[in-house]
Amino acid sequence: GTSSSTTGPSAAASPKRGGSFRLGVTGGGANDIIDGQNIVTKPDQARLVAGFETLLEYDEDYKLQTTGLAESVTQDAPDQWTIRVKQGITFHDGKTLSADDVIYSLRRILTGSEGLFGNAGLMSVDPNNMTKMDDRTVRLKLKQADSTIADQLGQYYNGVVPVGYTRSGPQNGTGPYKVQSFNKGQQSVHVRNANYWRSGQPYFDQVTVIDFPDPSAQVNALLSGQIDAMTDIPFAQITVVKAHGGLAVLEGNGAGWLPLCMAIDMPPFDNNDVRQAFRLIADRNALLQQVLSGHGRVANDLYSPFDPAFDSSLPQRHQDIAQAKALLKKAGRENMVVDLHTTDGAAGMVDSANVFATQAAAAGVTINVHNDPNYYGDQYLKLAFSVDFWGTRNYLPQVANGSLPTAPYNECHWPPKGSNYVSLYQQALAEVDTGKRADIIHQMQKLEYDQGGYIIPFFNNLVDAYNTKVQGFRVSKATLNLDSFGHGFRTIWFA
Amino acid sequence: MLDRPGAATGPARTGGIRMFILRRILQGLLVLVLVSIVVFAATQALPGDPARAILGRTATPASLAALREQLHLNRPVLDQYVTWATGLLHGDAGTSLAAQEPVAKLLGDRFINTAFLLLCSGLISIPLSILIGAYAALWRDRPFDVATSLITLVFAALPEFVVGVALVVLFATTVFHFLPAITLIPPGGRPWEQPIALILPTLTLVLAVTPYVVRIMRASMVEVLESDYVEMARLKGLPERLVLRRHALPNALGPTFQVIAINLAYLAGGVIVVEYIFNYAGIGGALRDAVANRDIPVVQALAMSIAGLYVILNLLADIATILVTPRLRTRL
Amino acid sequence: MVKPAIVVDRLHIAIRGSGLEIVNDLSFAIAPGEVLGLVGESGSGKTTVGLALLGHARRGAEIVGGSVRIGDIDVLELDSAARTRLRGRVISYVPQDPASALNPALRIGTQLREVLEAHGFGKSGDERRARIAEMMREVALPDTARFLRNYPHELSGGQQQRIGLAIAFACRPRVIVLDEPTTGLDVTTQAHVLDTVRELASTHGVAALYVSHDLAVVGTLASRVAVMYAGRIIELGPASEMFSASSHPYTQRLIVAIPHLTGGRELVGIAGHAPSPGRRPPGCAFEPRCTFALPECREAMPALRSIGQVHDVRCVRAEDVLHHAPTRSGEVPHDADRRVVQPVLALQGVHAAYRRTTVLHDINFEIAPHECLALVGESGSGKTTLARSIAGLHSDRWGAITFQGTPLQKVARARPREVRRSIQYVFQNPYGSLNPRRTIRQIVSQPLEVFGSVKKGQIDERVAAMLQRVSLTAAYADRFPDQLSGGERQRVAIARALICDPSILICDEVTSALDVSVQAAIVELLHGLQRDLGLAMLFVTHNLPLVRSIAQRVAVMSRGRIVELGGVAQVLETPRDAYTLRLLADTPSLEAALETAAS
Amino acid sequence: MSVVTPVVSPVLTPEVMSSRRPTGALLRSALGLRRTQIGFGLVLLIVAIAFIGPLVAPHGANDFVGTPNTPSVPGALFGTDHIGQDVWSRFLHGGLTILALAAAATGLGLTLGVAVGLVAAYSRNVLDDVLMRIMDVILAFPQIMLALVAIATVGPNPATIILAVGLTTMPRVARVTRGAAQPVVERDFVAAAEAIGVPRFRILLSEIFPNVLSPLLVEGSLRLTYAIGVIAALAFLGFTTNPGSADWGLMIQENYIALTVQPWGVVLPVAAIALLTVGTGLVGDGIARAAAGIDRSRGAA
Ligand SMILES: Nc1ncnc2c1ncn2[C@@H]1O[C@H](COP(=O)(O)OP(=O)(O)OP(=O)(O)O)[C@@H](O)[C@H]1O
Ligand SMILES: Nc1ncnc2c1ncn2[C@@H]1O[C@H](COP(=O)(O)OP(=O)(O)OP(=O)(O)O)[C@@H](O)[C@H]1O
Ligand SMILES: [Mg+2]
Ligand SMILES: [Mg+2]
Repeated sequence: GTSSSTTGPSAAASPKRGGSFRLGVTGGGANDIIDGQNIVTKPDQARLVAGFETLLEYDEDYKLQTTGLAESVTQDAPDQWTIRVKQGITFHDGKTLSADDVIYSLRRILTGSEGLFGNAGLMSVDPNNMTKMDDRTVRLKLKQADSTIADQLGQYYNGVVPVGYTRSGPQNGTGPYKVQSFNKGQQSVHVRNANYWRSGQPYFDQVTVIDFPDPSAQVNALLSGQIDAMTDIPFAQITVVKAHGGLAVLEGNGAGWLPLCMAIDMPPFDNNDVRQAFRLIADRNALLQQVLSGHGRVANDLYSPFDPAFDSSLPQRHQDIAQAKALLKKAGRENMVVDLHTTDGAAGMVDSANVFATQAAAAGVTINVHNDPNYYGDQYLKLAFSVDFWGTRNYLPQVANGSLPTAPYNECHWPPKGSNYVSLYQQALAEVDTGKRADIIHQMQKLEYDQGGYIIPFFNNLVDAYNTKVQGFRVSKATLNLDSFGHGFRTIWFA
Repeated sequence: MLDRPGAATGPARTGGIRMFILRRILQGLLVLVLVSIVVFAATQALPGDPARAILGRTATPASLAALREQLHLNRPVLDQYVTWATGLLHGDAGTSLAAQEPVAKLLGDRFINTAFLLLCSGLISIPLSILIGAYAALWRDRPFDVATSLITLVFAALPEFVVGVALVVLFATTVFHFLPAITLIPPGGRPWEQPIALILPTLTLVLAVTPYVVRIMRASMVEVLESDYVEMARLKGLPERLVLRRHALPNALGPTFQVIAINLAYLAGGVIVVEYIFNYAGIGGALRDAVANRDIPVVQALAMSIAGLYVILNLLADIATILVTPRLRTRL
Repeated sequence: MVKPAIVVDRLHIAIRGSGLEIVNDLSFAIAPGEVLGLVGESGSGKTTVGLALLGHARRGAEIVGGSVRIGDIDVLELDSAARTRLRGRVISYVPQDPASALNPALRIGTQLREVLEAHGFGKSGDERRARIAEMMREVALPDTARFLRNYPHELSGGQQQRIGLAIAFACRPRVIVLDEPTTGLDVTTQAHVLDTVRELASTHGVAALYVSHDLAVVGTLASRVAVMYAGRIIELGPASEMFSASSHPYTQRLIVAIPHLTGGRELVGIAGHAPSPGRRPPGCAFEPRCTFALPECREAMPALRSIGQVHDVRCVRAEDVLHHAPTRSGEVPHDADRRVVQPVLALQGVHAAYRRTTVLHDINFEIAPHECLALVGESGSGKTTLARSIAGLHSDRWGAITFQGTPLQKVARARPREVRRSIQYVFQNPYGSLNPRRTIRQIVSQPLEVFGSVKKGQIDERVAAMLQRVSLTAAYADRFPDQLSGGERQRVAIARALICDPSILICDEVTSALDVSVQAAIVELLHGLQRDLGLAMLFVTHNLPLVRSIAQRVAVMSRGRIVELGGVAQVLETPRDAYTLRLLADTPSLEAALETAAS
Repeated sequence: MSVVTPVVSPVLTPEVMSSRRPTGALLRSALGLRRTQIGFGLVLLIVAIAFIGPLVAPHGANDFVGTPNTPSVPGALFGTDHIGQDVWSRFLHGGLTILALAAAATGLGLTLGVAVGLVAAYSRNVLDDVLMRIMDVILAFPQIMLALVAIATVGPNPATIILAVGLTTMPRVARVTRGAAQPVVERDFVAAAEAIGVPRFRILLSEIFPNVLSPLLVEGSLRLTYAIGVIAALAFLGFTTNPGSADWGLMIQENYIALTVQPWGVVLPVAAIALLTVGTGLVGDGIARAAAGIDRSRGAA
C-alpha cells in the first residue's frame, strides 16, 4: 500500500473561502437518508458528517481526541461516565448545544425501534439513568461496566442531534453545512453554516453530494471536471487519474476489511479442522494483489489493527495447501463442495470470493460462488459461507457489532458453545486499566485466531481521487473516505 | 386479380375511423388492466423481505421490525391489489418503500427527464431513419444502399453500452474534451436547461434505434417502388419527385409506423442502460434501483407507465397507419 | 392510307444482362382512330410490347433495339425528361390490373387531376375541374365532387377500370395502349368498358393498341388483329380475315379453342405451352405444338410474309393451313334419362350469408349422376358461396343440401368420411389451390392418407395413374407447383379430386384463370372424365359460351337467386328471364366478332 | 379429317426439370449472396472460438497471471483483467455460455411464438384476439426490463435468463408468424385440405407452417441478435449467471471499468458479440432478400 506517494498538498497554503464543492460518492439510491445518527448507503455518510458532529473525534492515527463537541469524556467508575460539552456551540437553528441534547441523542440511539446504527455499541448505557448535572454536563450510569463508551461516542454515526430531532423533521445539527435540498438517489446540496463554532471554517459556500451507481460514470465525471472529488476510485482507473493533469489520488490506509465468513455452527464449518484448512488455503497476498491490486495490507484473520490492544505478536498465517489437505482428510472432507455467497455490496466482495474459490481448487475444494443481488435479504446471517464488509473500529466495539450472540451482524455465529469468550468480553468492558484490558483482549483475539469463523485476507485502503484545485486533504487512518470527507468538508478549500 | 368493391362507402368512413380508434383505445385499456394484474402478481412474487432489502447491510432487527410494521406488508393480496389499482386510477401510485416518499414525488422529475431524452432521440432518429431508408431503397444496390445496409447492421450489432462508452471516451474524457461525460440535472432543474449534456445520451439512443427503422423503411419502400401504381404514376408522366413524394412515400410509411412504435417502446428499455452510463437521473436508473431494493410500489409504477407508453405508442402508430392507408379504413 | 399515328419498327426487348429476347423483331403501325388488337396467350410478351410503346421497360427487362415513332419523334431516342413529358400527354397507358395500378392512398380525383397538372393541361383549376367532369361523363361515371373523393378501393372493378381509362384519355393523347383492360371484369362491365373504348377512340381519332388474350373480345373491337406467339407477331391482318381465313396454325387453333355461344361443340385445346424467353427453339417457336410442322420449321424462324395486301403471316405452309381449317365436332350429347334415377345432390331452399348480409336466397336444384349442371352468373352473384356451401367450406348457411338422400352437415369436418370422399371440389385459381411448398405427389396423395383407402405401397402408383388420367406424366410427381404452368396445375388439382373417385365434382371457375387454349384443353379433359367415369358435376363459370361445350343443364344466377334453370340449348337459345337475355347480349362471342368484322 | 388428340408436349422447361424443395432452394439461393456467405463465415468463426477456444486457451479461466489491468504482460497475449487473470484465455473460455443462453432463449421464443402465431392466425375467431392481447401484454414490457425483474425475483441462474428472454421473444415472433400466416390461411389449398377433413394440427403443420418459413428464418436471426444483446446488457448491468466463470457478458461488466486502461478485456468480448450479431444479421438479410426474390417469382408465375 502506497500512501506517501499520493499525499495531499501541504497544509501550509492558507485556506481560502468560497466556491461550490461537488463530491461524487459511489452507490446510493432511493433508500438514501439523511440522519444525524444513521446511514443506509455510502452517500449518507458524507451527508451525515456535513451536518452533524460527534462528542469525541478520531485523529489521523485513529486516536480519540476531544476535538469534538465534548470538552471532556471521563470514566469515573467502571459503570459511570461523565460528558461535558463545549461552550457556545450552536445548532443550525441557532439553539445552543446543551446537556439535554446529549441525553436526547443517546436516548434516541438507545431506542431500539429507531433502528439506529450505534444501538448495538451503546447497549450498556441505561437510557433511564442519564442525569443532567448542569447545562453542559451529563452523567451516564451504565447497566454494566463498559470502558468502550468513549470509543462509541467517537463513531461518526453517533452524531449529536437537538432535542426533538427526527429524521423527517428539519435536519438541524452542529455541523459545518446545512442541508438545502435532498433528492434521494440523486444528490443533496448543503450550504455553509455561517455561525459555525470553529472559527473560519468551513470554507466552501456550498457542497453538493452526488450519487453514482456506476463508478466509471463517476470517474468520467471527475475527468471531465463535472465533480471535484470522488470516493472509491476503481483501482483500474488510478493510473488514468494519476496520468491526468490536475487530478490526484488520496490513499488513506484505513482498516476496512472484507472477511470470508464461516458459520462455526453450520456444517461443514462446525468442525474447526475445516475452518483451519480454509484459513490455510487462503493466499492472502495473492488476494490482496488480485482483489485490491495491492492497495491494502495483508491481514491475519483478526480485525481492529489500530486498536492499541491489537495483538500483532500472533504469527502471520501463510498459505499451506498440503496442511489444508491433511486437515480436510482428517475431517473426512476431501474434495468437498461448498457454496460461497457474495454480492456487489462493497467493491471487492465478488472478486474476493472468486479468487478464493480459485485458490481452494488447489486443495481439491470446489467452491460455487453465488453473486446474489438479494444477498442482504432473508438469508443474510443464516449462511454457512459468505463474504461481508466492515469498516474501521476498535476491537471491543467491533465485537459488540459482529462477534457476540447479541451482536446484530454475527455472520460466523461466534463464539462457539462453552467458550469463555463472552465472559472475557464482559471482563474487558469492566476493566478500566488499559494494560489489563489489553491482556484480556489478547486472549479473546487468540480464541478467534485459532477457532474463529473469519478469514480476513487484508485491510483495504480507502482510495479516492480529487481535483488538485481542492486543498487540505490529508492522508489518515480515517474510517470514511477522503479523510472523512475532509472532516465534514470543513478542512478543505479551493486553491 | 379482381378486387371486389369494399363494403364501406364515402360517409361511413369517418365513423369507421372513430369506431376503430375507440376499439383500439378499449383494447389498449384492456391490455393495461391485464398488465396491471401481471405486474402486481409478479411483484408479489419478489422473494425476500423488502424491509431487509431496503435497509440492506445496515439493517438491525429493531429497524427491520420497525420498517415491516410501517409497510404493513401483511394485508391480504387481493386487498392490496384493489387499493393499489384504485390508487393508480386516482394517480396515486403509493409510497416508495425505499424512499418513504410518494412514488409520484420520487419519479416525477425522473419521468420528465426520461421523456425528454426519449423525445429528443425520437425526433432525431425517426425522420433521419425514414430519410435514409427511403433513399437506400431508391438507390437500391448502389453504393449508398450497400453502405447503409452495412453500417446499420454494425450499429444494430453493437450494444448500447458499447456505443455509449465509446462516445464518452471519444468526446468527453480521453480523445476530445468538449462534451460532458455525464448528465447532471440539478434537482428541480430540467434537462433542456443544459442541452449539451444531452448530446451524448441522445446520440447513443439514436444510434441504437435508427438502424432497425432504416431497414424496415428500406424494405417497405422497395416494395412500394416495385408496385404497379408507382409504375403507373411514372407512365402517367408525373415528374419523379412527385412520384416519390406523393405516391411512393406515403404508402411506404404505413408498415413503418408500427416498427417505429415498437422501437420507441424498445427505447424505453434501452434507456435503462444509457441512463446508467451517463448517470442520467431518469426512470431507467430508478428501475434498476427499485428492483435491487425490492421497492415494489416503484417497480409497479414504472412497469405500468412503461406499458402505458407502449400502449399509447401503438395506438398512435395504428392511427397513423390508418391515416396513410385508406384501404384499411373499410376493413375496420 | 392516312399517315399512321404510331409506327413500331423492328422492336427488340430482352431480359437485362442475359440478352434473352422477350420480344423479337416486332413491327406494326396504327392509324389514327384505328384499334389494333394484340392477342396471344399469357407470357407471349403483350404487356412488354405495350409498355415499350411508352419507352418503358419493367425492372429486369430492357429495350435493345428498334424504334417507336409517334409522328416524327422516336420515343426510344428521347431523354428521360422529354419522355416524361410525352407519357400521358401524347401516348398513354391503361394498365392490366386497375386494382393495383391506382394508388390506394390517393383519392381518385387527385389521381385524375395530377395528370392534368403534370402536363399543364388546362390553364386554371376550374378548367381542369371541367375537364375531369367531362372525362367522367365520357367513361359513364358520376362526375360529382363526392364521387371523386372516393378512394380506389371504394369502387367496383369496372369503375376502377374506367377511372384508368379516364386518366389515360385525360390529356387527349394521340396514342393509347390498353393492356387487357377487361380481364377479371364480368361480361356486363366488360361490355361497358369496351363500348367506352370504342367511343373514345373513334370520336377523338386516337390510335389504340388493344392487348388481350381473348380473340372474341378483340374481335368485337379491333379492325386489325396481330397475333403474338413467344414474343413474335406470327400473324397480322384484318379482323374479318383472321377469323374466317386465318393462315397460321396457331391462330387457327386459338379460334378452335374458343367456345361457341351458338351450337355447343367439343373444344379442342392446344397441347403443351408456349416456351418462355430463353427456351424458344431456333426455328418456329410453335413447331413443337404444330400439327403442320415440317423439318425445315426447326431450322429457322419463318419470315413474316404477306398473303393478301394487309395480311402477314409467319408460316411456311400458310396456304395449306388456310385450306385445312380444322372442322368442329358436333353437339355435346344430352342424356335424357336424367329424372328416372335418384339425384346425387339435391338443394332445397338453401340460403347463405356472410355475417348479416344474406347472399344466397332459396336455392333449389338437383344433379343426377352422369349429369353436368352449369352455374352461370356475373361476378358477385353468389356462385362460389353456393359451391363452397355444398363442399362444406361455408358454414353460415341454412336450408337442406342432401347427398344421395342424406342431408349434409354444414362443416366438411363434421361429415362422414364417405361423404367427404364422394364430394370433391376444384378451385377457381390453380395458383392458390396447390400448396407451393409440397410436391405434386404429396398434394395428390394427401386424400389417400386422410381416407386411408390405399396402402402405403400403392400410393405412388395410384398417384402416377391419376397424373396419367389428367394427361400429365408420372414425372411430374416430384415437382413443385411453381414449376408447372397454369394448365398443368389445374390438371393436378383435378387429379387430387379424382384420386378419391368421387361421385360428384364441383368445379368453381376452373378455367377462368387460364388462357383460352389451355381452358379448352381442361374442359376437354373434364368432359371426357365426366363421360367416362360417369361423374356428376357442378360446373361454375361466368363464361356462357363455355357452358355449351360441357353442360347438359344450366342454372343462371343473379344476386344470389337462380333466375333460370333448364337445358343448355333451351336456356341459351330461348331465354325467358331478362337477366339471362342481358347476359347473353353482353357476352362477346366469335359470332359477334365475325359480324362486326364483316360489317 | 380428324383433329389431333391432345398429348402433353415433351417440351420440359429447365425449372420444371430441376426439382428442388423451395425451402432448401431459399437457403441455397440465399447462400449464393455475398452477404450471406460473409454472415455465415462470421457466425462460424465465433461459434468455432466458443467451442474450440477452451481447448486451445494458454491458461485456465481463473489462473492468476499478473498484476490486474495491465495490457502488456509476458505470457498474456492481451494482458490481464480486473483480477489479474489472462484476458485471452478467459475470452477463449467465455464464448460458450452466452452462445448457449442466447440460442436456447431464441429457440424457446421461436417455438412458442410460432405455435401461438399459427394457432391465432388459423383460428380466425375470438381465440385469435385473446392470444394476441396476451402477446400485447408481454410486449408491453421492454425485454431488458422484464429480464431485470425476473432475475431480481429468482436470482440470475441460466434457466431464469433463458425463460425471461425466451418469453419476451415469443410475442414478437408470434406477431410475425401470425402476420405471415394470415394470407396463407385464406389460400385455397387450406380450404382444399379442410374439405377432405385433414386434422387441424396437420393443416397447421404441413400446409401453413412451411409457407411462413422464409419470414421466420429472417425473424429468427433478428431475434437471435436481440437475445445476445439483451443477455450481454444484463451482464453489463451486473446480472449474470455464476460469477467467476469466464463469460463474455461478465467479462464486459468486470473490465468495462478499466476500459481506458486495459481495453482488451472489453474489446475482445464486445467484438466477438458484435461480429456474431453482424453475422446473424447478414444471414437474415440474405435470406430475406433471397426470399423476396423467390416469392416474387412465385407470385409472378
Ligand atoms: N422484367 C422482366 N424480367 C424478366 N422477364 C420478364 C420481365 N417482364 C416480362 N418477362 C417475361 O417476358 C414474357 C412476356 O411477359 P409479358 O408480361 O409481356 O407477357 P404477357 O403477354 O403480358 O402475359 P399476360 O397475358 O399474362 O399479361 C414472360 O415470359 C415474362 O416471364
Ligand atoms: N368473405 C366474404 N365476406 C363478406 N362478403 C363476401 C365474402 N365473400 C363473398 N362475399 C359476398 O358474397 C357475394 C357472393 O360472392 P361469391 O364469391 O360467391 O360470388 P361469385 O359469383 O363467386 O363471384 P365471382 O364470379 O367473382 O367468383 C358477393 O356479393 C360478395 O361481395
Ligand atoms: Mg400482360
Ligand atoms: Mg367465385
